[in-house]
Amino acid sequence: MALVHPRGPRLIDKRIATFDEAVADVPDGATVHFGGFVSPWNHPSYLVAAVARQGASGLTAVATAMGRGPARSDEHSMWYPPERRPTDYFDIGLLAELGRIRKGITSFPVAARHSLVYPFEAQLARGEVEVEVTGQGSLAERIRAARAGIAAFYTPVGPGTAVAEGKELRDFDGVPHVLETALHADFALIRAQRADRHGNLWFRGARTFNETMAGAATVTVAEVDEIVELGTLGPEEIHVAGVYVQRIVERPRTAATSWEQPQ
Amino acid sequence: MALVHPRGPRLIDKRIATFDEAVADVPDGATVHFGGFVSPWNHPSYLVAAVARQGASGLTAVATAMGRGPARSDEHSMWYPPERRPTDYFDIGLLAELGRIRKGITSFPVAARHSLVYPFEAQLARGEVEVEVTGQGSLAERIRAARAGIAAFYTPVGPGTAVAEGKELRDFDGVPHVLETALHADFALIRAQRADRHGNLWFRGARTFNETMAGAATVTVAEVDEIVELGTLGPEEIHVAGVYVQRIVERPRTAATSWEQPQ
Amino acid sequence: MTATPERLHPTVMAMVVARDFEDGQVVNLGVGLPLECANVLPPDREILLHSELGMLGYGPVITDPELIDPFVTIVGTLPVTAQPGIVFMSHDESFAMIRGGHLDVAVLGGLQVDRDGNLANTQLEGKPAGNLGGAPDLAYCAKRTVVLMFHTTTSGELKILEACTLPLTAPRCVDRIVTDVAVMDVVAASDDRPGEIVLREVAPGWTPEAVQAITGARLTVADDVREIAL
Amino acid sequence: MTATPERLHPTVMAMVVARDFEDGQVVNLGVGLPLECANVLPPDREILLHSELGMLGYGPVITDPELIDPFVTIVGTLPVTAQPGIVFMSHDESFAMIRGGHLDVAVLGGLQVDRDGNLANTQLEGKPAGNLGGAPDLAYCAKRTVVLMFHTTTSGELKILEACTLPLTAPRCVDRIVTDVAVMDVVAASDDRPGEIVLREVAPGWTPEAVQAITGARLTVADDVREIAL
Repeated sequence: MALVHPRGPRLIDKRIATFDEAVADVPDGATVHFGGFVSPWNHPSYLVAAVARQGASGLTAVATAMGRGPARSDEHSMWYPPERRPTDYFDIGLLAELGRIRKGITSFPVAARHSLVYPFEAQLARGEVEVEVTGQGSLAERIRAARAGIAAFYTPVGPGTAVAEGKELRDFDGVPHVLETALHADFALIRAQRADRHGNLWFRGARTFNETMAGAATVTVAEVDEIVELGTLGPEEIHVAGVYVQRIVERPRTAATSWEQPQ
Repeated sequence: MALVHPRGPRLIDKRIATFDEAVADVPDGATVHFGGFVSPWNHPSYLVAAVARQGASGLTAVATAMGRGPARSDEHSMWYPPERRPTDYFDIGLLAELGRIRKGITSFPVAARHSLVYPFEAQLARGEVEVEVTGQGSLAERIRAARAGIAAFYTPVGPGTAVAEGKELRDFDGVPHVLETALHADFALIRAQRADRHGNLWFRGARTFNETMAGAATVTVAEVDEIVELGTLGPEEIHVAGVYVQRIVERPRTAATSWEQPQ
Repeated sequence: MTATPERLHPTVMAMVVARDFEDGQVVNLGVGLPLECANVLPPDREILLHSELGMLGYGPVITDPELIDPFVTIVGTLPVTAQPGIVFMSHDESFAMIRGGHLDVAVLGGLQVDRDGNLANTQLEGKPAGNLGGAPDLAYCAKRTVVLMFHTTTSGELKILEACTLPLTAPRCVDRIVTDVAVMDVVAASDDRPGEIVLREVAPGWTPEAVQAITGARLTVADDVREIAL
Repeated sequence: MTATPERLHPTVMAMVVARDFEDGQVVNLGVGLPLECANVLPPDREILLHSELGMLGYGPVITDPELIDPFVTIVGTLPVTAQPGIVFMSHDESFAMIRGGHLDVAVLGGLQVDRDGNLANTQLEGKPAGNLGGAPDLAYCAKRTVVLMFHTTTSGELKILEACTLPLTAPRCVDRIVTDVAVMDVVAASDDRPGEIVLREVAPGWTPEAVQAITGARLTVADDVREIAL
């Protein structure tokens, strides 16, 4: 004896046909987690480009770095000869350059050299944007806390430095700790290598913030190299369970050459 | 040009020949994390038996459940005909029965039925042992915090119930939270299916506390079904990095039939 | 004097709960009665069943020893089916999932529930301590908490009360109570009125009055109260 | 007046640091100079190199495009070798590993270090904000923190000071300073005496006095101070 659903079963299918659809509802003023670590191979380039086309502005961007922008995007793969550098790397410097970012919460707000100035940094110097600089460990843990339902935690990293200013300090075993709070977002835009229709994800290489941010937002969208049949990803090898992912979009077989091409 | 080490290189090799050696230095009064979830397939049976033979007492045992003890150990695999039930399942009820446990920190301190009484429970009723009953989520997070260098965290689970008594409460977004602290151990005794000489671990099935406890103790010892060549476990499929594991021991090919057999 | 009407069979009780799962929902089933839901779900529906051990996407309990995979078990070491897309994880991740609000429904057993939605289900009488297990996290953090239990104890004691007398598992967490005689919703207290338990459905042959007679909390009978149907 | 003695080549500086790694240690190398250590380690030694991105067990930087795996890169998207036993993980797990005290050594670059072992290495002059990156966690939580840097800036400004003037990355965290002219240990302050910097080794041709002359903190010269040797 088993229940038969009157409407017939509706299978779980998180595939979205286009990147434009996948981010259509990102509102102005949203807080957005951007995954990856400044590499064409782990950054959600097509989602970033789609947000740029969509036009949402006043964003609070949570990311490792605030990006170099289109003019310098191929610096990330300088070790490849020019003809092998990806043409479809769009980092969040694009959104900064377009003036869509109001605030950055990040570990790398500026270029690492005196001689370089990236878009967000230029705006910051002019006082047009806000920044909250957070060490990467605390940033990672704050995002993980959002996924994990932890409101706040005490870390030993921060006391005695500027990041602890204005925050609560407390000693545990004689060591000062600082209270850091969960960092939830409206959207998390991440990149993975494989997904199935349940939204289960598998990654190649270091998983950076792509794994950390999954589930730390109301809506998590994964840009993936390949969507595979359900059951192809083994139960022991899935890195992110599908419950943390609301939408998946497959990257095009032919690389884009401009962020303005609808995808 | 490269440095040549005067002594010649010493490879990382965490393999220990016997379970008895692997737990020889567990002192009286130690706090010990015991992994698994009351199953012959995920409990570190041989490590439990070795601790029993070694004789350490006054232990604080951190575990999901406090065990049934040798008399009832095959209840866990009742769905198999008797001839297929493992003969080498030794749960921590053995240590309780031998009077080695002074305190339990656990989610399941007692038998689930009125009609059953397990060793730890009997001692508890007689006032011979202490217990700290913690919901499993907070217990898991407290252990994870120990591995992750987080001193304490605020969880929404607990306020309004006995577990929050005497603990600090604080509202976040109008919701009461309770402060829970990291739970570190001297030893973590866990079970995995595969390991390599670096101590990298791979698990079959739900990873329970076995993954959570790895690295949450000064010394983590993993009992494994099989030790494989370095490089056999792929970089994306390793569940626990070897840095969290100090010792690995392979289970015998022939199952023990008594905890008293040296292994 | 009329004969006492029959109570629902546990399988039917589980079906009453499972009836309301929506396709694609993530559901955790407690041990005992709640787990019965796993066995009555149609095989072609995708409801993702979550186990605290660190597993998401299991199916019915397996009884044939030849079909058992001993690595696919839930609380109580019960062997279950691995459905396509099943994922394994650690205990800490499993509870991050619960506490982070990623579960749609938790179905739990109950010893007592009261009109504020407080739940007591861990402390057996006469035991020196309670088995909290994962119940506090599940009851408090799932988007919806359903208690599936017999309406009264085997000795006839009341379990649905004005206020729980046993130690609480979690406060103000229960949304629905399904028993062998009724389906009830707990409406949370607000600033201007106390919590209440609304009687939605009664088992065949049962009247609201008969249900009230074995209930320790005053029930509000819904205007559209009806007979339980699957 | 004698000619200024030569300073060590960056490769040799890295070798001075790598010389002291023990077999099996877990080491994180910062960008720039510290990363050079990856290239001077003998291939038959097992030192596990950790990257904040979520990687443990990488080897030398790869420059031949034909040998590059673009999924095996470190900070700066630099391609590196995957050694046997390499493990990938998430950023949160990577920092759990750092903060939890599971790293033996962090080798970091420095803008300023002072006699209390305070480190400043994130705020470039003229920039509107600093790049903290993973440095605060690494500097504070590794069991041993080594700063590998040039002894003075390119314009000759002092970097080893009585007290840092730039914003701190982490307080009281530096154990050893290796520069192009010297090897120094920071001895932490205790209740009855302030922190001090002990000069252990000097580059060939350098005297303790010559090192002191380009150092902004008073150096304690070790009784057994000697010439740097590999």
